Formats: sequence, structure tokens, C-alpha cells
Amino acid sequence: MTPEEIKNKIQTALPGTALKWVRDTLLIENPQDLPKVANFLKTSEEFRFDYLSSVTGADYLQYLEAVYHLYSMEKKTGPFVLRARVGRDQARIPSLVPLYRGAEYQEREAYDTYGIIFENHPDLRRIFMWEGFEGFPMRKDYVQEDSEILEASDIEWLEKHQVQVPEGMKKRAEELKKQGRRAVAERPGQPEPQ
Amino acid sequence: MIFGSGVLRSMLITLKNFFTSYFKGPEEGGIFTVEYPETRLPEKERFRNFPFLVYDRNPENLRCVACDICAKECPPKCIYIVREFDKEGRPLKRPAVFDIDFTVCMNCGICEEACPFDAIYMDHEFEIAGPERQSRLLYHKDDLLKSNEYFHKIRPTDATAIDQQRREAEEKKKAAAEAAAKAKQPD
Amino acid sequence: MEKIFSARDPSALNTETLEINFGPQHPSTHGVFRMNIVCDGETVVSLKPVMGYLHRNHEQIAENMSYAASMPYTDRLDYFNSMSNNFGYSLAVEKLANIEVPERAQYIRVIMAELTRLVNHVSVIGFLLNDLGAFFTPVLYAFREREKILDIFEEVSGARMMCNYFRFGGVKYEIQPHILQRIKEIVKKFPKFLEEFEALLSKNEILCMRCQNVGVLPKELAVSASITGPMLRASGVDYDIRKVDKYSIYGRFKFRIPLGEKGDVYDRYYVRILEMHESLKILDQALKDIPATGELVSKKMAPFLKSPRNFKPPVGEAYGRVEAPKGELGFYVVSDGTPQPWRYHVRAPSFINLTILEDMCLGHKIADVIVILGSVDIVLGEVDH
Amino acid sequence: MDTRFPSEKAYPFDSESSVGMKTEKIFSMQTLDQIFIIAKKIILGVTGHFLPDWACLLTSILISISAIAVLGPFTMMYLTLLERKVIGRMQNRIGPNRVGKWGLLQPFADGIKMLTKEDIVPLEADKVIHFLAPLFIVMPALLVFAVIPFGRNMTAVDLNVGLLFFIAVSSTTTIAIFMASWSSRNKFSLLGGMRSAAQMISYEIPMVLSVVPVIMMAGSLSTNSIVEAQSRWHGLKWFVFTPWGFLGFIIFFLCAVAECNRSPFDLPEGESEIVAGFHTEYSGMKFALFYMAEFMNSFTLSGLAVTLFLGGWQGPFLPSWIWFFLKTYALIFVMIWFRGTLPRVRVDQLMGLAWKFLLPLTLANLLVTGFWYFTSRPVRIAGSMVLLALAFWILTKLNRDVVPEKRVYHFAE
Repeated sequence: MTPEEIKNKIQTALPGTALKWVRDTLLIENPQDLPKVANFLKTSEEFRFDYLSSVTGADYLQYLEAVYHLYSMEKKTGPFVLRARVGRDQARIPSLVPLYRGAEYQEREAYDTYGIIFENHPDLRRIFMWEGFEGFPMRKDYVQEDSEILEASDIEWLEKHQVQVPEGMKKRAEELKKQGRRAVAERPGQPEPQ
Repeated sequence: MIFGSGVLRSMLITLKNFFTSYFKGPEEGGIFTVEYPETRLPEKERFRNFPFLVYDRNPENLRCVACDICAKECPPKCIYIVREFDKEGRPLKRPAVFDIDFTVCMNCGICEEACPFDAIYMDHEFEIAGPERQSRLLYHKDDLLKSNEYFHKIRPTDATAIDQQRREAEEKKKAAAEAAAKAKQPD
Repeated sequence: MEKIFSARDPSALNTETLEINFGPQHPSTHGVFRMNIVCDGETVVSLKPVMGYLHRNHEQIAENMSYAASMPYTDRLDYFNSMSNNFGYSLAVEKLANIEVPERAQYIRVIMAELTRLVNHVSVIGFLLNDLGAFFTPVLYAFREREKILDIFEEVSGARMMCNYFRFGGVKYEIQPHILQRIKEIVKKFPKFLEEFEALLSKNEILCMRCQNVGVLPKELAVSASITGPMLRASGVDYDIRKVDKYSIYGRFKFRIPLGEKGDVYDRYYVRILEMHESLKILDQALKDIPATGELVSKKMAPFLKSPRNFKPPVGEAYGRVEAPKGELGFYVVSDGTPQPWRYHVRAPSFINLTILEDMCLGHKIADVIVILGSVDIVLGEVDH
Repeated sequence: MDTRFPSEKAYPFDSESSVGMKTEKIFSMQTLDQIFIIAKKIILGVTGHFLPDWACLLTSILISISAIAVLGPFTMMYLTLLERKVIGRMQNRIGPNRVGKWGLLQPFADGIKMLTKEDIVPLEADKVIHFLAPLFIVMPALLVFAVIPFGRNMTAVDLNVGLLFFIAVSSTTTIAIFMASWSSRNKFSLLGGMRSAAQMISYEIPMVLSVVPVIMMAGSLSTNSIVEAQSRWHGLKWFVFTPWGFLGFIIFFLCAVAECNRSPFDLPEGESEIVAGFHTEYSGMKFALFYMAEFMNSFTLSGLAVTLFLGGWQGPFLPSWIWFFLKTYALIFVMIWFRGTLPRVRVDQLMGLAWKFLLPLTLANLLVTGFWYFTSRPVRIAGSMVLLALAFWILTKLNRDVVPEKRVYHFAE
């Protein structure tokens, strides 16, 4: 069955859901429709997509995206990829945990790294980062403290241990110290969104 | 099956191993310990540990041209290169500083692959432990330099193949230069 | 006395639950993994896994470097099976950039992946027995065999565990005939070792007592919880990506998929043993059919070996998955046409297999929690990626 | 005043003073057999010249005590080496081989390491009890050496209730373990202590009951008399060669393994589950004392098993104490062999094994012993074997939950 047919089937079964074709995958334009579509795909005799392989987030600068890879263990078909897009500020997508238990940790991971809030998730906490960590490290605008730019105290320590520190680094560290700033990574020029 | 026979059977296996350990070699299921400082496993040719820089003939004549490709490609970014300049401030084709932080290096061999000048290779040396981290494991240019003969010693197959390639490339270059010179001469 | 017994109902004994932190420093959590266990006596009432102690944001690291440069980082995901990790990643990128892999390289890949499976399964069984309280004997027997295979890896790729051997469109080094001969010898001798291993373990009453009907994972829950690998097959679900996707050249080999009956720890143990037998079959066939000569890297990719930064896959996305020894290892890669991936995601099997750890452990004793965790087969490098 | 112990009075070769023994007899078998007794007597003979009688008695006691005090820790030290070597060989390793030839000095290196380690007491611990527990655990382990007959006439104190003394004293170990676990204020320790209490109490019962047939047949609680009762057939008529003795021996040995917390019953310290159990919070020499107690316990319990079922120091050709040590070390080898092979059982299965399997079996064994006592030879061998086999079969049928299930594995193409 071609993906195009699956899309048509979904649209006939669930009228009112706005679907769009993006890169061979099905974009659900209103994220709130996601559980409906997933439930249809899981329960309908024709598809039986009973296995949610992967859930992940992605950051496309204007919006965040959640990507779901569905397979069928019964029919041994797949993958069928769903995606939902949300704004960066109100990143709210209904959780798929009631349908697929396997989404539990993966949604927690997506929340941890991208800050997508999965509604109705039974236990939405950070999973890799510690409690109280600020920001979402996988977002493209996340600025990381950089260990490659040395601070004045680092240079002091290194020189005490007979390590040559190049002049440029020293100058930079002094500038930073004057400004009272910490070393943060410079991001390369932002690539263009899809 | 009597209850307990499975336990007895597994105990027989260990007893068998207890006795065979006295008689049999490692291949037949005997002791496979290698008593390390006294005996060593044979060195594998492709074994890679930390990188080193190759020079031809004398240490002044090192192959590295400070192109910075390995430093850019290095996944954990453990290579730091500064190009050397002559008195007039023109860049020379050799590094002034070539540091590798072995505490960061993860022995992946990407630098070796990426180097277009066959200048950096993975060493077999692995006993580099020392009492101090920063001074002992930050290797500078002088520590990294090793001769082509050493490279031949540890990895004969690769070294001969690379020497062959280099020779061919040089000959081609020479031929091209001669051809160019010939082409220039007539006028 | 009143405090302890309520006079009316003697069964209502006033007891308190005990909250125990298993890990992150604990001898048998297989790394820095923590479980918050609430137990009533020794019976587990609630269990919450806590992870992330080894988190290094593997995905972000990979998004900030060229495609080829994250190959050695995939080694560090599941550091027991670096070859399988390489396989998954190169498969994803090959799908993305539409690269064909030459015949000989395909065979080498399959041989390496199956050797990795042997290494993993045999040591996992050893560790499981360690968790059961055996004093290192099965582990060391397993390591005796593992050592031989690791020697092969070292000779082929230059490293024992962090192989970094696969390249997009092929493999890095040639594999010489004498190494193939040695692999053949290993494959020939391995069944004898498995026989000894089974005699040591499979019928042992204590092992059966400890493993049978412990940590039962029903079929439906296993499917819904996205469990993959030997754990899923122990629950009786016939799903092996080598058969389903027939990726690489797995479609050419004849092998069977062992299925468990109940989905308890014993089934997981025994399915792994049976899978090793099947792997040996694949190895046998692959070693027989491997072409004697042939190119190692496809022509399209050969120039990029020297200059990985010039490799820019076309705009698009791909999801490549392989049947790693621990389960489905998937790599989701999105390219924006630059030398660095725009999005790189790892579907780590042992991370997702942990989802239902609590469901399996409830009502069992503390000692069983360790065994169940051992039978899930996690590697913290992958869980915390 | 006669300074000899009662046991020494029964010495058959005592008619002539051993100090003034004729030279041609010195290197005979009997001298070798009695070499330690002779040595003691020489010392007593020398001291007797210038010490009053009571001091002589005290010296005699002190000699026995110091012999045990040297033997106990020394046994423990070399048992650790033996264990590491044997398990190493079973796992195709070499084992310790760096300190001294074949690692023979390894125990001393370990001892020095233990002594120089920092002694850490947790902040919240009950310091007095935390300090006392290691002492309390070593004391009974050393005390029970007193009633072990190491050879002919080589029992430090020949109590007429020796067996009872042994069992009573060795069971106090539970208290020490519980002290250690409770005072450490550690949840793993506490779990280990709870397990230990449950396990020790449950295994005490089948252990005592498995000894009763021996007492019935020997008619005495004195360890010496029990050994004497096995002296026929040139010292080869051991109790283990009878059906009830064989079963009693197996049960006793299993319970002994459980009593001294050794694998596969090492739940109180089960390192893969509860880190180190009751001695999680101990370090340095205190930790070493726990180990010492464990190894001395396994030595004394093997010694007792030898005394009760394997004829003690009885045996042809070799001197009696060599026989005793040979047999004891053979049993210790089996304990080490267990540790090298078997995984640990779970706590409920452990209790189930004691209460549902071993206890009924010992009771059946008691009945069979009575049957044996009152019947004549051809009937009693066949009858008791049949009875015991029947009991074993019934019990395995009743304990279906521990019998392995047969599994069938399917393959999908």
C-alpha cells in the first residue's frame, strides 16, 4: 500500500483532520489530531501499526517538530512516519503513551531535549538532565558554556603547569574578564530552515 | 530426572576445567591469562593507539605542512596546530606548534585517514602512563615526531604501500615539472 | 503493642515500607544506573529508574561535526557492539545519500555484525549469572571465547572494542584470507563451547528456580512498549529486523528466529543461546559465499574517505535500523545539504527496553530486580547517550 | 597432681613416659601420630621443674589456647589463598601469583593492607555496637575450636556435651551479624542482617536434626566418643557409609554451608544484590575480622562434619591429625567448588528449602535410623534405602515449584 493511499484512507475515516505530505511523511497539521490518527492506524485491521519504533523531536527554528516512526509487527510493514509541528513557545502535543507504552521514555527524552510538552503524559520529567536544569539542550538556539575558550583562571593554572598558551587565547580571556562575561560558545552561522 | 542432577552436572564442568587448566593450553580451554609484563600478546599491525608524526630522514624534514585538516576533522578536537612563519612573516609549510592532548584523544584514527600528506599515523605505543596528567599526557611536537623507519617497523605493509605511493606521486610531479620546463623552453 | 497490631484485625500489621536507592554506585547495575526502589520487606512495591549519569548529549555532538566524524562516537554508544552501531549509522546515511555498498563489503559487514552478536550474547549471559550470584565462572568462560573474537576485531580494524571499522558505502580495511580462516576456526569451535556453557547453566536447578517465572513480560505489553531484540522474541513475538527489512544481504542467508514461550528471564536467557546458534549458521554461509576479491568502498564514496568534510548528502531524511544484539538500533538523520547533519537521533534499544522495568519487577524480591535488569541487557553508554 | 586432661588419660601408649621414650621408638608411627602431644608434654616437663602445680595446669591450658589462636587465623589466611587459587583454576585463570612463589605470601600482603587501611565508622552509626560486632563474631568462631578432635588425643577440651557446645556457641554468630547490620545504619546492611537472622535460625533446625542420628548410634554427645564409635574396619567404618549417615551428611553439609554464609547460600552478604550485606560499612581490620570468622567457621564446620560422619581422625596408615586435615580440606574444597559453580538462591527459596525440604527429610532420616537400629543387616540396608528414596521422591513431588519446568522453543522461519 502506498503512503498516498494510507493518507486517503485516514482522511475518509477521520474527516476533519488536516493532513499534508512532507518529504514522504505525513504531517498532521493540528497536533491535537495526533492521537486520533495514531489510534486509527493502530486499531484498523488494514494497517495494524502496533509498534511505535521511535519518537523524537527536531528543531527547525520557526517551529518544533515531533516525528513518530510507526511499524507493524503483525503485518511486518512500515515504516509510516507521522509528524506534528508546534510553535516554539507553545510546544504542546498530546501524548501517545495511552496508545503506545513505548513512547513513555522517548517522549520524556523529547521533552528533556527540546522542551516539547506532551499532554497527558503520566510522568513528564526530565530524564537525562538533572532537575532544575535550565533550557533545552538540543534546541538550535541553546547556548552552551564552551570549554574550548579558556578563562583567565584556566590560563593561570595551565601556565603554572608549564603549558604554552597561545597569545590569542590569553587576549580573549582578558577581554572576557574585563567584560565580566563567561566563556560561551559561538555558534556557526545559522543554516537555512527546511 | 532426579532433583539436583543439574547442579551436579554443572559442578562436573567446573571440576573438569579445574583439572584441564593444569594440562591444556589456551586453545583447548586451558588458562588464557597472559602474564602481561613478562609475556605479551603479539602486536597486531593495524593496532592503533595514539597518533604520531612521521618525518623522513631527519626530524627537520617532517611531512606535516600544518594544513589543519586533521585538527578540523578530529572528532574530540584534541589536535592544536600553529603554523610557522619566517622572519618576513610569510607562512611556512610546517607547524610551529603541534600539540595533541592524549587525555582527550579517543584513538579513532580519523586524523590518519584525513591527512592528505601521509604525515600523521597511529602508534602502537600504549605504555604512556605517568604520575602527572597535564604535563605527561599533553604531547608536543617533539614528543610526537617519529621516523619513517619506526613506521616501517610497526606497520610494514602500510608503510611500504605509502612509500610507493609517495614515490610515484613525486615522480609524476617531477615528470610534470620537466614537461612544464620543456614546454617553457622552446620560446 | 497497639502500635504494631491493631487489635481488631490481626492481619493489619502496621509495617513501614523501606525506600532503597540502588545505584548509581552499585555492583550490579551495569554502570551508573539508579533505581529508586520502595520495598515492603524484600518485596518490591515501586521502582523508578533514574538515568543520565553518563549523558553526554551524543546527538548534539554529532550535529556539530561531519557525518564521518561521528562514526567513532557511535562506537561509544553500546561499547560492547561497536560494529553493530557502525552498521546502523552507515545504513542510515547510505539510505540518505543513496549509496550502494559493494558485494564484498556487504559480506564483511554481515560477518562482523554476527561476530558482535556472539560477543554480546555470550557476555550478557555471563553477566546475568553474575547478577544471579555466581562467582564470575560463567563470565570468565564467556570472556575466554570473547577474547578470541576481539583478537579478530583488533586484527581487522585496529581496535578491540572501539572498532570504527565501517565507512559509508563499505568498510575501512581489507580483511585478509588468514583472518577469514581464523574466523572459520572460531565458528567451528564455538558450538563445542556453547555445549559446555549450556551444560554448566541450562539445567542447573538453582538457575531454573531463580529464572523461571520471574519478570514475565506478556506479549501484548512487549509490543505496545516497543520492546525489541531478544527480549521481544523471548515473549513470543516473531519480529527480527534481519528478516523483516532484509537489510544489507541478510535476505540471502537461511536462518531461523527462536521464540520464547513465557517471556520470563529464563526464556530471555535461552533465546540468546539459540540466537547464537543461528548466528553461527549465518556466519557459516557468509564465510562460504564471500567473494575473494572486490572493492571495499563504493566508487561514489571513495573520494570522501580522504576528505570527509566534502561529503554533503542531499536534503532529506532517513531512518536506518538494524537488529543490534540488544534490539532495534535506529538512526534518524536529517540532512540540510551541509556537511553536518541537521538532526541526528539515536533510537537506543536498551534505553527503550527499560520502559517496562517497573512492570516486570513489581511483586518480586529485590534479588529478582537485579536479575531482571540483567536479563534486559542494558549498556549505560547507550541508555544515557 | 595429675596435670593431664581426661582425654589424655585414655591414651593407649601412655604406659611409659613419652619424654623418656626409647630412641628407636621416637620415629615410629605412633610418635608421629602423637607428635603434638609429645611436644606439649616436653614443654610441661620442663616447666614442671620450677613451677607450682596450678601454674602447670595453667600452662597446659595456655598451650592449647595458643595453638588454637595460631591455627585459627593461620587457617583463615591460607584458606583465602586456597579459595582464590582453586576458583581461579576453575575459571581458567592463574589466581594470585605475584607475592612470593605461587603467591604464597599473598595472605600476608593482604593482612598488611587490611591493617594499614583507614577504619571508617559511619557518622550515624551506633559506635559501640559497631565496634563490638566484629569481636563478637570472631569469638564463637574461635571458641568452637575447643571441642574439635584434631587427632588422637588432640581435643583441647573433651566436653561430654561437646556437640551441644559446638552448636550452641556457633549459633551466637547470628547476634553478631545482626549487631553489625543494625549498628551500621545502612539499608543494605539491614537487609543483610534480616536475611541472616532468618537464614541462620531456619538452618539451625535441620542441621541439629541431621546430627541426631549420629548421637543415636554413637550414644554420646562427646565428639571424641563419636569418633571412637567409627573406629572399626581399620578406622574406615564411617557413618557416611550407611544410608542414614549419607543423607545426614549431605543435609548437615548443606546446612553448614548455609550456616557460614557461603555460596550458594551467601544471601546475607550477596554482593550482587545488597552490595556487601551486613559488612557494607566496615573497612580495614574490622572487615578482615568478618572474613576471618567466615573462613574459620567454614573450617570448624567442615571439621565437625568430618568428626560426625567421616570418621574424624580415623584412617589407616597415616597419622591421625593428617587424616583429619585431609578430610577437612577435602570438604573445604567442596565448599570452594560450590562457590566457583553455583549461583545464589533467592531468600524465599532458601527458606523453602530449609522448611519444606530439608526438615521433613531429616525427620524421615531419624525414623530410618531407628529402623536401622532395630533390624538386622540385610533388611536394614535395603529397607532404609527404600524408605529414604521414597521420602526424597515424595518431597520432590510436593515441592513442585522448585523443580525446573520443561520448555519448548519454537522457531520462526
